[in-house]
Order: sequence, then structure tokens, then C-alpha cells
Amino acid sequence: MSSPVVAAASVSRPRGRNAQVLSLLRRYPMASIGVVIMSVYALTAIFGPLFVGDPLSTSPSDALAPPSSEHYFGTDRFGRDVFTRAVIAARLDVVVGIVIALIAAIAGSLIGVVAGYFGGAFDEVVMRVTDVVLAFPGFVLALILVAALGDSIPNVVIAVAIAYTPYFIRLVRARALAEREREYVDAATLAGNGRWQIAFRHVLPNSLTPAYTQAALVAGWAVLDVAGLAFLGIGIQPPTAEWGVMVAEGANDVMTGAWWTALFPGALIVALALAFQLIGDDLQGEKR
Amino acid sequence: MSLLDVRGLSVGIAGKEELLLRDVTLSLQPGEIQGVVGESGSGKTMASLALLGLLPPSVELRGGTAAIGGRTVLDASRRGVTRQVGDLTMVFQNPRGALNPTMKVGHQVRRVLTKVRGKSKGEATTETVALLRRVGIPGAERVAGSYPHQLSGGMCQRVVIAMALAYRPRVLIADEPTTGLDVTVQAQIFDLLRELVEETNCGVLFITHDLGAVAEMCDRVSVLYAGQLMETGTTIETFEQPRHPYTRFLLESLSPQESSRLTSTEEAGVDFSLPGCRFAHRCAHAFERCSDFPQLFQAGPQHLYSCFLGEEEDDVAAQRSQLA
Amino acid sequence: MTRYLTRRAATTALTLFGIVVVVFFVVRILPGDAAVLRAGPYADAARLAEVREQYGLNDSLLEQFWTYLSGVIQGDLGTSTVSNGSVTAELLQRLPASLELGLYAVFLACLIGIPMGIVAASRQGGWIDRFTRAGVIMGSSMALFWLGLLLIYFFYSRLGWFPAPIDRLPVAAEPPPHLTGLFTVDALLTGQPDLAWTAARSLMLPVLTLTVVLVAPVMKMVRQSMIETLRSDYVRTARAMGIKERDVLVRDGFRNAMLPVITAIGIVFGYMLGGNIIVETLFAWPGIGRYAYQSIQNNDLEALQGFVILVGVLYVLLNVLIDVLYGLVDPRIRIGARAKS
Amino acid sequence: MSLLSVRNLHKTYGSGARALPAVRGVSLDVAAGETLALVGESGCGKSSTARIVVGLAQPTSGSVSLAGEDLHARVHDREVRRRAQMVFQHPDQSLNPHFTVARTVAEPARLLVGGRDIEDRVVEALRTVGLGPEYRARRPRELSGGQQQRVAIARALICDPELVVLDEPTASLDQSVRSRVVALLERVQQERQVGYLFISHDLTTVRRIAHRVAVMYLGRIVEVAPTEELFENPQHPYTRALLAAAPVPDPRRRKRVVPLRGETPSASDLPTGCSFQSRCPLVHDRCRTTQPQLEPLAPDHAAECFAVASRPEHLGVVGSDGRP
Repeated sequence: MSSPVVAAASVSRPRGRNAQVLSLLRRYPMASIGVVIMSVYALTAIFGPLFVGDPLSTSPSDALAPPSSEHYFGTDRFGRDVFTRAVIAARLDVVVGIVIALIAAIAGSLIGVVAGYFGGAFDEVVMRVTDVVLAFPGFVLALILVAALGDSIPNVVIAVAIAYTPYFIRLVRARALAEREREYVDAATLAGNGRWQIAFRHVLPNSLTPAYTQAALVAGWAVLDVAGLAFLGIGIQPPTAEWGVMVAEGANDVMTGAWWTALFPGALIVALALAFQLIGDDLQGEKR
Repeated sequence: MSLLDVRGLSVGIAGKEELLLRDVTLSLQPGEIQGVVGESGSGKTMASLALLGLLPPSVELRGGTAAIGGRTVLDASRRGVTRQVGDLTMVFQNPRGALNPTMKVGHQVRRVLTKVRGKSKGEATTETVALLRRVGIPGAERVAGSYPHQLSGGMCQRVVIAMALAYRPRVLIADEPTTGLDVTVQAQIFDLLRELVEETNCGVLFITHDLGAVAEMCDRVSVLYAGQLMETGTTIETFEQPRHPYTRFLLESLSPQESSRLTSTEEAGVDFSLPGCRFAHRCAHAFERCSDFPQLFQAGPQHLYSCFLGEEEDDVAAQRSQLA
Repeated sequence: MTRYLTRRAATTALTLFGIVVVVFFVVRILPGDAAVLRAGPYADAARLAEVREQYGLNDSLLEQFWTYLSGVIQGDLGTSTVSNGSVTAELLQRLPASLELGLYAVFLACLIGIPMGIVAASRQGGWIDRFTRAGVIMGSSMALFWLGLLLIYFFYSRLGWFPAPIDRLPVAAEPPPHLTGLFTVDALLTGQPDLAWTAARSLMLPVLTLTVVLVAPVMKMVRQSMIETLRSDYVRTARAMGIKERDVLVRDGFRNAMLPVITAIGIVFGYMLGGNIIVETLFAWPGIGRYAYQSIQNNDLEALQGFVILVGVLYVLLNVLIDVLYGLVDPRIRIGARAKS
Repeated sequence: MSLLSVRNLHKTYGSGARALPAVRGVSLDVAAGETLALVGESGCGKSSTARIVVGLAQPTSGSVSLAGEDLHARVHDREVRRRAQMVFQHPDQSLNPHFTVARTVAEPARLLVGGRDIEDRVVEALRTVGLGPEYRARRPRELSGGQQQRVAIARALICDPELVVLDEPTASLDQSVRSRVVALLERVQQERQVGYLFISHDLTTVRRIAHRVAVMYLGRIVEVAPTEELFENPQHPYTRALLAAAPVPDPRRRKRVVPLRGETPSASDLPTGCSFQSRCPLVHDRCRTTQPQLEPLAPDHAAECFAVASRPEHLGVVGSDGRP
């Protein structure tokens, strides 16, 4: 029953800067928390390395030291400061998550809108290829791609991005199929637009809305996948400072009681993924 | 004593002061079809959802009482909606959407008979086919076994009416039952509704924005604007001697010249927090009294309207209190 | 309906073929010589020649593909360079372990997720709804390997409630005779309840790990589709006609929300097939996931290739099953609008 | 020589057993400055005809020529494209939500006419439809339904088309807005001598704006006549039923009418002979065997029905003056 008249009455137009921010906070509570967490990560990623030492410097003498004022997160089996490595790793994991989401979103949206709007053979081929790519459950495809392409950060990013592109293709294609039937597309034809102009100037902008929310969620899942691969020793290799690698290295220490080596990096991964989920979930809620 | 008596019905948005419906008063006699007219956003559907207790979660009952045959079915101050089986039901605008897409059409009628009227399965099955035939569906047995997506809009609406018949309401609310249907199918549905009213003597609230349908179908009409009752009277009184400026606006908008300065409700917008008459800012006759909440003035034995213009024309404010 | 099935069968065959093509060529784009990869860096020329001959590496790529494809069709996924055994046999021997772990996790995820989703949708804004939404967000941002580690640390190292995270049964226990391959089931079928309980205890931690991650998408999808169905006109009509809320929730609400729910369970199965690798590695679980992990460690590409194809085939067949379920659940798909208009 | 002439237009969707003949031999003419209304219920093929006439869809057979030129042969030619434009039914859907009003209205001018004075032409076009220059920067969601439709009309008019096809342009507008948009269209037609092909199922609006009316049923024109002649003296039984079924906003002129039986059958299984035979009160053997053709009955008045010549007076339709 949200007829325009009722909607207009209930949302009073906020005045001035902080009022607008306040109204955004009220409308997107969870996303705001997500943004706060994200900004902490961003700051750590940008300025962190200035405040911490060298993540690779080992000092076997105080290996596996518990968290203390000197080593906030304690030290790992090689005596490296877990906190330092965690801070340095922030830059890698945050950037990797966002880049994967962007690649998948952009590639997926472009292919999706062309397949959705033009249909025909291209659409059929795109659908079959996405079926095939989706037949490898998210993680498995990345696994085999990295195993084949070789263990390097760019390879992991490409592999995981390829695994998530079909999500965006399907999403934007479905939306483009719907937008194609709407009257403003006919009007654009009458106004003299060619099919390509209509696809990219009219249909694409209106088909992207679902892609924004999905991008936030995918960024979160990508962080988890990259860390998962690293945990299995695939893609990002020790001694690089990356949270997945750190959890893998700390795994056996946990058994012997040195819980801090794996707990902290793992917690940071989850918190980052959480931030992305909060943003994505709230935006998606808004769409409903 | 009237069949349905609604007094001071008010509904507001949860957590906000503004009232979407304010002090709406309606009365319906047995065997009467009353039109409830208003532009989109006037609250005409909201009022009926309130009576049925089906208000969306974001909206809450703020005041008012309603009684059917003298028995209270709604009391905002006490237990809210206390509707019982057979009191009232509602038919909605989008017929194909009003039927469960994964349930056979016959089953949807039958379950009203078994689950609500407590009839046995065998009895209900035969009565279902009879009801489908009664609402003019050819090949009732075959249709009973098919699914909503296999039927036309007109057929779906007849099934929903059959469900309402199975419920045997004393008051039936029809919310734009034929909007979107072809005009020849609409005429068939109007005919069917008229027959059912004569046969069961139930009262019908016919919600619509189409003045033609009101003239065709309704004995009385109530005009709603921005959640306020503007005018109520027999159809002929309201069409030929409209007393409230908004009713005049509606009738005049049927065939104005482009020159006449008529802004639509959508363009003019509505301020729900206004204490007084919400049409004042668009009304040519507005004067200082309009900032108070207008009472109902009497223009005839059954003809009431809420506008202070009435004060000059005939001082019957006293009579209004006797009615309330 | 038959036209729909034949078209579906065609697309499935095409997709399966696509999987084999992708896997075959992806593994082949490796830098370096395929023989060296299989024989290991220290193999001498003779050994390399022998390996080339054995794996038909001298034939043209297309011929290799053709032989590989015809093998796959007959169920032969090649030979492992590590054990020289048939990859198919090794996979099938380990599959039941993965299925036991996966099926319990998916079952639990649905057992918890579906009711929670329904209640959250019917009492929107209530504490269950808020709890469910929080659960969804936590579940979908949970790192599987980290969660597993924590559970092992708390429930095994600190509290000792569960057996060591190694293998499906304690070393001393004798596995039940092979009926379904699922130890808990086989033990019960052969009247060994205590063995079934021991097997169950080893299952609990890995299943719990997987369930926490799997329950999130189920809850989210059920809640979302229930909210949409409960807003529909037919639910409003049913309520207006006096049908009791419980009937409306089940017969009108959930019945129509089932389509997206079935899709969610399909997606969850996909996660499970993928997620197994980490959980099986963490808990030393002898399933196909761990087998994949080991094949990567030992660079046994034939085995990895076999694993990926098996998982792909399982997933595609699952999707076909889901489509058939769609037809059963939704009359609009089962019966097109053939009746009179 | 008429502005638009359509000769023997056919359009069939799908093929073989699943073929759906939407348009089955339609011929019509529109002169400059004239409004021809295409009236009929859902499934009669009026929208398909409109889309073919304006070049949005290809006909299966038959020709559409604009001022003597075959439109479909040169539909991609800017000069031809410019001459036929369209206004759609859903104002909220026919404007690209991401475009400002200025960019939407300017697009046809920019792509079809070009030149440097685009900005002025946009302001001029907006002024013609009663919108000030301040609307240029607004987005569709900031406008009311009526304002959105005015922008759509401005877009259609900016490159001086000779023919404008209007597909139910006022169907989704509130009554007050509807009348003013109709008045606007009439004024524009007088000023520019533009031809209108006006598609609608709302007979009240058609009666006001149309010079001639063609009634369609199941893909064929069953009757065509000057507006007053058609409303006063309907010949074809379907036209009579249509006029009788349309509700009239005057409570005194209620029509106790026996509504037309049944519903429009599906176009996929058409009977041989007259397509209206299953519902026609005058049906007889000849109707079941041969397809009637449009027979001229009076100057400019033709109907497709054998019984028309020997039509018995009573026709079973009480109050058959059928005047809405």
C-alpha cells in the first residue's frame, strides 16, 4: 500500500548535512556499521605498514610467545610478530576482495546485458558457458585454475573472479530481459537509437542495480575463498603475510595450545567479510 | 438499525502522528450496494483492510468502532478486530493474483466450506461445483480441477466471488473488482454482483475510482479524500446536488476544458499532519473555519457532507450529534 | 512437459561435455612439459619417454582429448600418477565418506534453516527475525577453516568432548560392513548401535562446522521468499476468507515459497561439494575433498582432474533433479496454459 | 490522399500449431489533423496494429504507407522515422528513469533532426505541453503521472511528426488528469494538423477526442464510422454490446442490460466463418460458414456482419440507444 501519497507523507525531507547523514544511518543501520569496519580496514591497509616493523623478521628465541604488551597478538612458531603480519596482510586481503568483486561485476554486467538484450545465439552460448562455470561449485573452479595457472596472487584473483562472474551475468541478464520489454526501450527505438546505443545507453544503466548489492556480498565471499585457498596452500604461499596463510601456519600450533597464532588472523578475515555482508545485506533489503 | 455501522475509524502509520484515515463514518443497509469513491491514495482500501484486520504491519488502528447487525466487530480501544465467521469478507482487484497458483481452483473454494463453514468433504465438493456454476462458470467440474494460470481474468474473479459466496458474508467488500477487466466482462461481473445481493440480501461496499461504475451499480455513495469522509448520500443526490467542493471537483473533472485550473491530487500532494480539512489548500471556497476538523452537516435525510460551508447553508450541527 | 524434459536433457549433456572440455584444457595450459610434471623433476630421459608413452602425450592434443573423453564416458577418469591406481576407483571408494559428512550437514542446515526462515518471515521485526538475520550475516561471513580450527580447539583440545579430529572412526574401532558406505547407517543396519554412536561422535564436529556455513543461505532464501509470498494477494484473500493463520502459512505461504527454497538447497549442495575440501583437510576426513587436496600437494593432475569432473557431474545431475522437483511443485511448469483461455 | 494508409495488414505470432493470428486483414486510413480511434477489448489486436503502424514491429503481410511512402521499407531512414512517433500507456514506464526530462525530450531531436537549436526546441516542446523550463533537470520519479505523460507527449512532438500513435495514453491516469491531457492533445492537433491513431478501451474518452472510430474484435475491424454515427447508430452486434456494457456516469440513465455472453475466445483456435459467432445474439447458419466482409451501410459507415442488413429491431438489448 505504498502509494506515492502515503510514501511522501512518511519520509520527511531532511535538512542540512548531519540531518541527511542521520537519515541515512536510520535507513541503512547495518550498512553503516559495515562502512565503519571497512574504513578501519582501509586505514590499516594504507597507513598500517608505517607503524609496524618487518613482517618477515624472525626471532626464534621468543617463538610462540603469548599476546603481551610487546606482541599484541603474540608471536608465531618462527618468532614473527603476529600483529605486524596481520596489519601488513590487511592491504593484500582488502584489495584482493574488492578487485575480484569489481572484475566479476564489470565483466559479468557487460556480458549479461548484451546476452539479455540481444538474445539469440550469443545468449545461448553465454548461458551454456555460465552453466559450465557454475557446475564447479565456487571454490573448486578457483582451485583447479590456480593449480593450473600457478601459485601467484594475480592468478588467484583471476581464478576467483572467473568463478564469480557467472553470478553477475545471470543477475544482469535477467534484469536486462525485463527492462527490454519496458516502454522506454520502444521509445528509444522511435527516437532513432540503434540497437547498440539502446543496449548500453538505456538498458545497461537500468539493469545494474542488482549488481551493486551483489558486488558487496561477492567481495566478502571472495575474501573467504582466497583465504581458504591460501589455507590449503594454494595461490598465496607462505611466507607472504596473508591472513589465510597465517591461519594455516598457526593450525598445528593451535593443537598445542598456541591459539593466538590462528585466532587473530582468522578473526580479521571474518570481520572483513562481515563488513561486506552488512553493506550488501542492507542494500539488498532496501531493494525488496 | 443498519447492517454495518462504522464510527470514527482512524488509522495511522506506526510510530508517527499523522493519520492516514481520520474519523471515517460509514453505514450500510442490508441489500444495499454502497460505492466508496476516491482517487488513488484516498485510503478507501485502507479502511476495508482495517475492518478485516488485515492492515499491513507498518500501519496501526488508532481509533473507531464498527458493528455488524449490532455486534461489535472492531473496537480500537478494546480488543481491536473481533470479526467472526460470516461477518464480512473482501474481494480484491487483481483476480489472477488472488488465487493460490499451486492449488486447484475447486480446492480453494472447497476449503472455505470445510475449514471455515465446517462442512463435510463430500458435501463441500458438490456445493463447490454448484457455486462455480452459480457464478456463471461454464464447465464447472473441469474448471474446478484446473489451476488459476489456466483461467482468464474474468474467470478468476468469478472463482473469488464463489469463494466469497461459500463464506456467505453479511457484508461483502469489493475492492475495484473489475478494474483491468474488459468492459463486456465487467458488465457480466456487475450483473452477477447485483443478482447475489438481491438473493442473499448482504450489503456490499463497492470500492472504485470509476464514477461510471458507481452510477451503474451503487444505491448510495461515500466520497473519501486523503483519509477523510467528504460526503455520503444516495447516488442521485451526490451526482446531481454535490455539496462538498471535492465531490464537485470529481464530477467536474469528468469533462472539464483544459483551461480550468484543476490540479490532480497527485500533483497537489497531501499533508496528512493538517488538523483541519485536508482539501482546504485546493478548495476555492476555503475560509478560516477550514483549519478546524469539519463536522458532518446534513443536506438531506441520508445526505451528509463534512464542510463548514454547510454552516451557512443549513445549521444542522445539532442533528449531527444525534446521529453520532 | 515432455518437450521441457527433452530440452533440459540436451542442455545437461552440453553442460557435462563443457565440463570435461574445460577441465581437460585448463589442466593442459600448464607451463612446462606435461611429462616432467607427471614423472617428477628428477626423472631421466628414459623415464620421461615411458611416461609420455603411457599417458599418450605424444599424440596431438585433440587425440588426447578424444581418448580422455571416451574414457570419461565409460567412467574411466584416468590413472593417478601417484598411486598408479584408477582415479575413478579411488574416488568412488572415498565418496561415501564425503556424502555422509555432506548429507548430514545439508540435512541439519535445512532442519534449522527452513523453520527459522518461516517463523522469521511470519513475525517480521520480532526477535526471531532479528536473530535470523544476524545468523545469516554471521554464517555467510564465516571462514570455514577458522571455524573448524576453533571448534577443534575448544571441543577437543580444551574440553575433550569429541574424539581427535582424525579419520571417521577411532583407530581401534572396526568399520561396519559396507552396505551404503555411510558408517552410521551401516552400523545401525547391522545392529551395532554403539559403533554407530562412535561414528556419529567423529562426525559431529566436522558436520557442525559445515552446517554453520550452510544454514545461512537456506535461512536467507526461505525468509526472503516467505516474506514475498506472505505479501501476495492470494494470502490476503485466504485470510479475508477466514482461513486460519496456520493453514495460510503452510498451504499458501510455504507451499508457494518452495521454489526458491529448492534452489537454495541446490546452491547449498554446491557449497557442500566445494566446502568439503577444507573440512576434510582440517578433520583428516578420508573423503574425495581430502583426496583432491592430496592430489594438489603431490601434483597428481589426473586425480585432480577426475575429482573436478566428478563434482561437476554430481552438481549438474543435482540441478536436473531440482528442475524435476520444480515441475512437481509448480503446476505452472508442469501444465502449460493449455486449457481454454 | 490520406496521411496514413494501411492495406490488408496481417500479423501472426509463432507458427504451426502454436500460431497466434493477432491481426487478420486490417485496412484503415488517417487524414492529416484527423483522429481515428481503434477500440476493442484485450486480445483484439489493436496494440499489435499500433506497433506495426509506427514501425516497432514487422507485419506478416500487408502494407503501411505514410504520405504515400512505404514506412517499413525505409523505417531506418531518419527522415521517415521522424514522421511517425508514439505515446505509450504507462507514463512511469515510458521514460528512462536515469534520464533527465531535458535529455529524454531532446533525444529524438538530436538523433532525427540534428541542428544546433536543440535546447530551444526542448523548451518549446515542454511549453507546448504546459511544462515550464524548470522541469528540464528533473527525473521521472520526481514527476506525477500526468506530468510524466506530458513529457512523453513533448518527446513525441519535438521533431514535428505527421502521425502520432497513442496507445491508451490516459488509461493509467486519474480522472482529473486524464481530461486535461485529452484537452492538450486536441489543442496540439488543431495547431499542427497532426494525425492521431488513438488506441483505447475507454469509450468516454474516445467519444470526446475521435473524429472516426474503428471497432476491432479478434484481429479484424468489425465496424468503422464517424464517432457520433457509431455511438448513435451502432450496427454490428459486438459494437452494440460494447456500447451497452460501458458504464455511464449518470445514475438516471442506468441500463438494465442483458450483458454479452462468454468471453473473447483464444485466437489460436478460431472458428470458420464470423469470429463473433460464439457470442452473437443474431448468429445463423451463414455466419458459421463464411467470413463476412466490411459492407458499406452509409457514407463512411461500414460493418462486417450478414445480419446487419436484415437486422431485427429488438435485438434483445433494452435501451439500445447505447449513449455513454
